[in-house]
Amino acid sequence: MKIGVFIPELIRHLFRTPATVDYPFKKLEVPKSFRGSPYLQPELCIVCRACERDCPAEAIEINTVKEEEKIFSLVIYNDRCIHCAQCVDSCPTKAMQMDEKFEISNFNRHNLKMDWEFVRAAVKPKAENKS
Amino acid sequence: MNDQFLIDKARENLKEKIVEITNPARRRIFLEVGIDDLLASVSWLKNDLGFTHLSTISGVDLGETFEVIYHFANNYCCLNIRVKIPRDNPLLPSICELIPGAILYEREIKEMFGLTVQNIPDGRPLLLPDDWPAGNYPLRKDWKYERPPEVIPGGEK
Amino acid sequence: MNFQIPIGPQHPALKEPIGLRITVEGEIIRDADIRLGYNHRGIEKLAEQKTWIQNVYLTERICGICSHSHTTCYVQGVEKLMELETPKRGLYIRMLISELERIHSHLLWLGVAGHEAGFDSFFMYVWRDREIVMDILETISGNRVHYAINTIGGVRRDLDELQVKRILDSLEVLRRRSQYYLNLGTTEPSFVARLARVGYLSREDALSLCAVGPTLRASGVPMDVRKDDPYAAYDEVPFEVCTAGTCDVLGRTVVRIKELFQSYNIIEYLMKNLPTGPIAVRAPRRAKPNEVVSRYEAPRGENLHYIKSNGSDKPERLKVRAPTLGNYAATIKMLKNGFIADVPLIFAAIDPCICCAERAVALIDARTGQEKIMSLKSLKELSLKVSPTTTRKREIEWPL
Amino acid sequence: MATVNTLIYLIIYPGLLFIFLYSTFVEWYDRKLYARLQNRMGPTHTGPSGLLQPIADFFKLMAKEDITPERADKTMFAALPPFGLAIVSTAMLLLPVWNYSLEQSSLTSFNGDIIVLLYLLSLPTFIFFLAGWSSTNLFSTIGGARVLTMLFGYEVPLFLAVLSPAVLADSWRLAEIAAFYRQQPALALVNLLGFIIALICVQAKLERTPFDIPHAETEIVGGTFTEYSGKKLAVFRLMLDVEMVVAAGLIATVFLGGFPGGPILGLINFIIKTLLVVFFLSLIRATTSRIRVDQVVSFAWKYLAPLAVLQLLIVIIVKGLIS
Repeated sequence: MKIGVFIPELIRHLFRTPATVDYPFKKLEVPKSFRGSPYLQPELCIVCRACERDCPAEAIEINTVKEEEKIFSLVIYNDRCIHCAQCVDSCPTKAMQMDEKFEISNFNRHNLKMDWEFVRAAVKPKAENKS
Repeated sequence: MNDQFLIDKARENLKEKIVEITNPARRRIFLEVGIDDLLASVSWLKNDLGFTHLSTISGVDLGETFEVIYHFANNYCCLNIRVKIPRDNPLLPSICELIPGAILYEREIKEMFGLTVQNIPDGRPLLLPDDWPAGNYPLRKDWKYERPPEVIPGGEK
Repeated sequence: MNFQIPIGPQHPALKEPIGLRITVEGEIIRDADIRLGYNHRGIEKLAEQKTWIQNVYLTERICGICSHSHTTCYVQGVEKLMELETPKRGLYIRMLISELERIHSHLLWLGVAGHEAGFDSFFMYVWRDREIVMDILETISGNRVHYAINTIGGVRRDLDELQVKRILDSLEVLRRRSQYYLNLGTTEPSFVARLARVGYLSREDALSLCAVGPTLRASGVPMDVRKDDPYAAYDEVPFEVCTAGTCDVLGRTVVRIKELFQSYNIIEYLMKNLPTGPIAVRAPRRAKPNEVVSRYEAPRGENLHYIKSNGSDKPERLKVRAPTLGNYAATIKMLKNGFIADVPLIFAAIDPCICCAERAVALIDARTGQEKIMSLKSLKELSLKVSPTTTRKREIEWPL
Repeated sequence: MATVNTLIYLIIYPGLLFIFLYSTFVEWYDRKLYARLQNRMGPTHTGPSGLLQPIADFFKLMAKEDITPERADKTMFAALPPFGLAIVSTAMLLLPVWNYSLEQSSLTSFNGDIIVLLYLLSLPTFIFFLAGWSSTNLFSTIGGARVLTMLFGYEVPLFLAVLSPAVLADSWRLAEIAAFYRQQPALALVNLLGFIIALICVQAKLERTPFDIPHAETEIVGGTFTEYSGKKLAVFRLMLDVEMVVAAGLIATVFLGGFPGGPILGLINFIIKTLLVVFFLSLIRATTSRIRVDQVVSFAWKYLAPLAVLQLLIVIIVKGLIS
């Protein structure tokens, strides 16, 4: 046991820049592969409903707007989303992607809803994702 | 110690008490005994083989019967004792005499499946609220929970 | 004279709700009682209504600190049920994350132990260095807490050369810092005075009360699932099981810091022997009727999942036994005859993860049995209502 | 003129206004230093470098809802915070800052004022105890009991440590003690042990780590202050700050030679010396972890009290040698 064993470390840090960041004014960089919120690239979506089926939080909803014109709508409820990126993995055409936003808090949950209305794409699913 | 040794030991000591013994994977043994032989089997396991660590007690609702599995572990193996108890007479002896650490698991299983654990040292509710209605056992298959419609505070749909 | 103190469900020493009712005589604890359920979320029931792949993310949300433990435990079991052969590289990355998680969890615990003992500087320094691990985890998996790296049949993200180099570099810093904390934590007189001979749990009690993890190992029982029942590729990796014989909170601290060094060695080995190849195999949507017991050594101890399938795309039963639940019985034993001042430390020494140990259904009115959700307004009215029977009579007597 | 002077003493300097501003400044200094020792930033945004943060905190608390528990002794509960603040502010007036002359004793500087000051510094402890007790909260009650238990530990060593320089200086008047050590600075070194003991005891009196046992948040929630909120808590916090200034001032007077040099130079002296003492107090706070109440008592009686007696012995021997 030694008395004051911590003092040298403390004094040393007195003259160093703090490790904390002045957050809302200075921000740290988000890594490249950060999982933010999901978004849809509607031109790629073939409406296979894999994302809707696999989403653990039931945050994705695909509705048929006009069956004959192949118009569908996809809603992402970001208030329910748990940012697991399973939809990105499930998507055979890479139509689902994650952005890098992390400050998405909002006073109203409805503002977090994102929806797209689009015509079903005719892209074929890539082979490597299928097997 | 290996799986075969344990199985042989079990066959030798418990003899006709064993209903079924399986070894589905390495270091995993499932031993099924009758409900009356449970205490004897646990005491054999503890005293002869030195299994003192009870990992947990799981219950499964199989419809007509309840299956209760005691997961024991030692430095080599995970040995699971399975008992089946009828749904209309769900009585289970307490093993707290032998394994004092079993108390929380027994209280949990008592609450969740509505089993009557005989001679349990402390039978108060553990997880469910004090005002939980009697006769509701959440983990039974016939207990269905209907999700209430989502209410978003302060928001209009 | 005896009186009872409620520690929790809301208390500054507890980061999550749990009810501890402590009977004290002056400053000495005579009896303790535990009440769970404030954080019960019915995950076991919910798991029966979700598909295998959805349950990966559900099990991840059992706990925030050991999120990877629960998914790995679950995914391992499901892989056995589906008879999948996970690729080696996938297993190695899975082990890497689990060891990184162990490091971040133990460092977090060390900081919390410092905070509970009122040693805030120690807390700040340890947590600052924990950020290194958090940053690595973020770059690998894309998130700081819920890594979501596991999927049935492997892992979801691969490592590149740059990340491997970064991990190896930061290991050096972490080793140096951990050595410093080991020295500091065991020599600073006021800190040692709070830790040593507090929360005594003998070897026999630890065994009979089925304690797990560092609590058990600090009582001198070398039990570690990674060694006893190797999962993933732990049988290929050299490491030691750390124990301590002091049976007190100081012993638990030392065991955790020593485990940090073992984790650094494991990570170094993993990174230097990283096999090439695919990281995952494709999983089917259904599993044949079977049952499996999956064990995993979480930072807090043995984690056990019992999974039963019935041939559909949903599990028949998923039983989760988190390590903290196994340690509660031992905690009550440790608390007895201690001081009130030691409650937070003893309780923190098992590294309680309350949301792990519990898995609410809904607020159900006792008299009518009907569910209702109380509005904020009615709660406010209730709280403002003064009971007509309250008197100003003093009931508390001199506690000394 | 004397009346105006007295009014200035009481209200502006070193009276209430100065106390309020300086104690909030010391709180800022303590917080900032503590943060930087821990490699954090500390208060940053209110005012330059967060200087106004303690004042902002004070006014924010003043504006908050003030709740009195149903079962509490309401008169006592409400009276204690202003009473405590009045006591420590009175104690502040006794510090020989500017309001004294060495030749002539006055209301604020007289023979025996060191005893009065120590007595006034003991009273806040009882205020804390009564605050805890009158809240009738379980945690407050335990906190109150702990306050008193600790008092038995540190009070005797503190008295011995502070009075031994007085013995050497052969005076019971703060101004004279300070003047004595200014004339013979070498003799101040004799009291080094006493200085360390006094620092530790003052730390205990101010209930800061490692002696923050009465309001140890992880153990007994807020201790004595559990039920206090709003204005009352704000006053209590201010009271603790003022107590810190007074205690630091007392140590600086007795061990570091006081604050000579009239209004301006005296003020600079006062600020430098009290900040030095507060620096040591912050360092102790950052270096240690909280200890248990039984450990406080045993530590105080096993180590502090014998060392304080030893200090007294040294002082008596030295006094014999020089006379």
